[in-house]
Amino acid sequence: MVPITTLHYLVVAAALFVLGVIGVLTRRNVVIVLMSIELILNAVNLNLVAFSRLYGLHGQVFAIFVITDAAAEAAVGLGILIAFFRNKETVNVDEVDLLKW
Amino acid sequence: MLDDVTSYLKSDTTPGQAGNFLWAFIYILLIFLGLSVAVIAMNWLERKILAHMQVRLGPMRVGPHGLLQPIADAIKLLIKEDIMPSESDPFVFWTAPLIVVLTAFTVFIVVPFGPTHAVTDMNIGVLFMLGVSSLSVLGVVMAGWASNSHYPLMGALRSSAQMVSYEIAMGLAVISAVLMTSLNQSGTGTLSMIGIVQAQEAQATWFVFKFFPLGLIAFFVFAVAMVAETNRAPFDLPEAESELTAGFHTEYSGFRWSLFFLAEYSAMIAVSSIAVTLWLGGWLHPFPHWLSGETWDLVFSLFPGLTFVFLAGLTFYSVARMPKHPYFRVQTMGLAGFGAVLGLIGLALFAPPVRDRVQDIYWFAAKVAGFMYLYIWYRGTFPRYRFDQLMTVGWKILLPIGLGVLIVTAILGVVL
Amino acid sequence: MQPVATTFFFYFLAAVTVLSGVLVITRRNPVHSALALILALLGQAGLYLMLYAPFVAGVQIILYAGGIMVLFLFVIMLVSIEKSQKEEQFNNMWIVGLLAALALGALFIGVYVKGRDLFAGREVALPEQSNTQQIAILLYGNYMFAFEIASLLLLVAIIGAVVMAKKRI
Amino acid sequence: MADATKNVSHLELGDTDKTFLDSNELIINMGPQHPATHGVLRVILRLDGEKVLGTECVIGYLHRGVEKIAENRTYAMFNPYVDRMDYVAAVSNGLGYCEAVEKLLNLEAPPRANYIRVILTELNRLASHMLWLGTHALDIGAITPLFYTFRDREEILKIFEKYCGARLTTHAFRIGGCLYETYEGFEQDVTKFLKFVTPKIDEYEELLTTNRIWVERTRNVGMLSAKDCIALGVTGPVLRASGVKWDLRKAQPYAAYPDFEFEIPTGQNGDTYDRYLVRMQEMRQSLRIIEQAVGKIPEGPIMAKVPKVIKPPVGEIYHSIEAPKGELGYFIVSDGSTQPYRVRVRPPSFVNLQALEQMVRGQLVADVIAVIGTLDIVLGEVDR
Repeated sequence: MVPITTLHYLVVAAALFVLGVIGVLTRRNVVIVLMSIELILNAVNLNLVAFSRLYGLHGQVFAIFVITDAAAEAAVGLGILIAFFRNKETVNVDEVDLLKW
Repeated sequence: MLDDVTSYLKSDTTPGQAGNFLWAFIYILLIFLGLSVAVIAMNWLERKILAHMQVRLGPMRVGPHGLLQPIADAIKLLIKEDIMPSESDPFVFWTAPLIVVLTAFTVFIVVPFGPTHAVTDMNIGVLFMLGVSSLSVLGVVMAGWASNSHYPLMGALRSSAQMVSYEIAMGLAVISAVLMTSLNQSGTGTLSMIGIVQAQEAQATWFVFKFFPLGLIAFFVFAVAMVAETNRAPFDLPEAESELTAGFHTEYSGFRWSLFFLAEYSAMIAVSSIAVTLWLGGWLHPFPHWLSGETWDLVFSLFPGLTFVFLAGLTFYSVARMPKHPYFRVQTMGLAGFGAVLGLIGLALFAPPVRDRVQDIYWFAAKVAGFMYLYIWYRGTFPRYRFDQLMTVGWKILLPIGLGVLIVTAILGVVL
Repeated sequence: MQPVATTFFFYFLAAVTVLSGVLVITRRNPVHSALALILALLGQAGLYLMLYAPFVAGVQIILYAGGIMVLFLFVIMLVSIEKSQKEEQFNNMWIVGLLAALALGALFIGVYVKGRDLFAGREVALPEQSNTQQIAILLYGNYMFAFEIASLLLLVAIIGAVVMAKKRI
Repeated sequence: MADATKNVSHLELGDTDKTFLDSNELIINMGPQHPATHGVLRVILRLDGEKVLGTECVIGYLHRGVEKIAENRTYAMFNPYVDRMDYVAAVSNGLGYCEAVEKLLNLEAPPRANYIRVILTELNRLASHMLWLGTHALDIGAITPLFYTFRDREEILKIFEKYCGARLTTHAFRIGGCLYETYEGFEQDVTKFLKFVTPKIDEYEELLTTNRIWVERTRNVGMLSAKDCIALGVTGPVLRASGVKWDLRKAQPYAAYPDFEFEIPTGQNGDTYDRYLVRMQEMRQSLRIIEQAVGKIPEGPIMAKVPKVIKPPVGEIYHSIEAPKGELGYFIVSDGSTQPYRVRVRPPSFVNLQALEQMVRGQLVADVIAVIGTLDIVLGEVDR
């Protein structure tokens, strides 16, 4: 069997990234769009951790920072979502077409 | 195959570390069985102890002194109709109890019952335990949401808020214990469960008594937070029966409900194991450094056998006190048989090869049992907190205390 | 600990992760999506473990699966999902989005095919036993400033989330 | 989840027909099958998260038409029915009714009967308060007091059983006095019980009074000012806990109460904790009354001269006594026949329950439970 190399992990990460991008670009539900963004961030993380096997632990440290970022993003994003839902009673991104109301 | 069996028995690592699949599997089975037995025993003991605290007898009918009651309950739960609310989300409703029970059991992979008695020893053991046990929130939230009913929803919201906020205090207390492992030496701190106990052995003190009273305070914070984490009295708001009927599992019945029950008790055992490992010296017997030497080792290794023989004696005393009416003949015989089994186990535990291997597990289990008794005791004596008070306790009392202990521990660790 | 059956576990975890990822973006019910995402995250934590990054794996479980996803579930429970479930799930330009994403995927494939040899055989064995210590040293040494900024970012995020979600401040 | 509100729109609790998050309102049906509503009370709660915006009590699940039944029964025949109203304090109910009819007939029970009445009524007050304490503590989450109080209440019920053969719905008194003479050893039994129960009350207090969680759960919960109490007609321990020194046993003495010394415990804040303390004190005062009464039960007849057929003169009468839960009044209109023309009962629980809305608005769900417990309602009495 082929030994598992870094490339294998990169392919998985790329697949996740593409899935995330598809989710962001095609879905209308904000919650699922936010989840797709999480997928993208995770793909990046996987890349970073995979590369840390080549270049030392810095990648893992970066992954931790990315997770921190993801937490902040989720909190603010979901906060915006709740505010939006309260005003519009919908969770469709298509309806978010005003900067102010 | 045979090689696998013997090689582990002689080794001094856990089967997971040695890559010994066979023994790892055996340990998983043993833990699963042991947990199930422990939960059944805990069920009976809780009802009995609580009953005696409340001047009543508790289960007395099914088997002598109600010993078969948990089994009768289990059978009842298994053959009970499994109701699923028609408006519920079937998939989520179905998976929620599975998630809860899986997380509750998975945690036990890293619990060290002895220096070699664990499925594996991860070097992120504590982190793994906290992380996996935090996953059970998901199951609770899903159960509450999928039931599509108000009481479960409120129970789930309360429960998740409570578990997420107490996790922080818990984490801080855990970190201060982890910091203690690396003191007096440079950079040898560890997150491994076995490593933590070994550090206590090496530093000749349980971490409760380390930097007195810092260790004690951290232990106290953890002991409070762990009760809240497992949703037990006085923090049992998510399933407060006088307010929310049964909280997030109101709509569950039969087998699925029993999964929640199983998960609750295994989670109690799991957090108690963390507490025992981090602060109470894990598998070490009391005062491992004052009372060392061959004589003391012998004395302590006799404890498991003595306990079982004592229990057998207690059982035979009960047999003697059974009413002499023919109606009770079967019960008396059953109780005597139970006592005989306990006595035999006790005698087997006196055998030298067995007692050396079992001793670690015995001390660990004994300490955990102490915590289990505390849980029951709390339930018997405390009223229930209100939700805002619960949050106050979590965020305004435990969190600052935990932070303070953490900081002081870190400073002391550098200074000393 | 020497890894056992690496190949099998890699393919298994990769399959779990990617399939769950597919489920995330195709499910109608956001709760099911969230559950799939949790599964993907757990699979990824397994992949981290295989990459000798136990600490990141632990953080992934405790923060992502146990923290962020609970937040997601919370919000999904608060917003009405029944209405959104009945609506059209994909936006008008979904075909464009899909094509763009696929083009991106093709780009990745191209790059990887071309640079395949760059990676092979260069893996260094990382010290797994002291992984946590190493990360801590980096985090509180080299990346001290970034660490502080991250904490500040979290503080801002807390305030932002409160401001956004609270009805009356 | 959001559509869960759509099923309850007929309740007309304001405009709730919005999405769950936008209106932030959640309607919860507490009861009639709920462990903490003390029977079949149904409270519809309008919630904002955990905060109570409003309540609506739906009562009547236990309505048996007691007042209507009275119109088709003779005065003596109706007597047992009143026991079924507040079944926890059946003796007090009987006392109130018997005294009301006696007043209507213009006769008085002999002193010995009055003493027996006082002893039994006070025992019943103890029993009622014990049951209240147990269930109240259970609602707040302390399970153990329930078993302690039930253990001790059992002794009271045993005395009742020995005296009149019934434990709960005793029908102990008759119009004009008592039917039964005290049994052999009645006084010893009561004295023994007093000795037994005094330390037990200390035990309850030990479990709860200084318990931090108990104090936090009850202090400043369900506040009711004296003014509100009077405006709402609230009586009994709830009124006294708000600082109003009003006890019918002192204010309008009946039976043998003028002969005894006792105090009216009052609170200051009118919160749940004060009500708890007041009731605990009342239990001790009851013991004091029983202690005084039991030593000096006068000799003599136990029944006044009551005609075989009770035919009160035309007229109306209102008589009220201090039942364990508050002022229990009977308004009886007689048309001169053997049956009352109308009997109207003023049940303390029913009137006290009115205060629920006032007490829980703006508080949390858990407080609703505490407040229902502290009001000490018995649904048999609320619905009649």
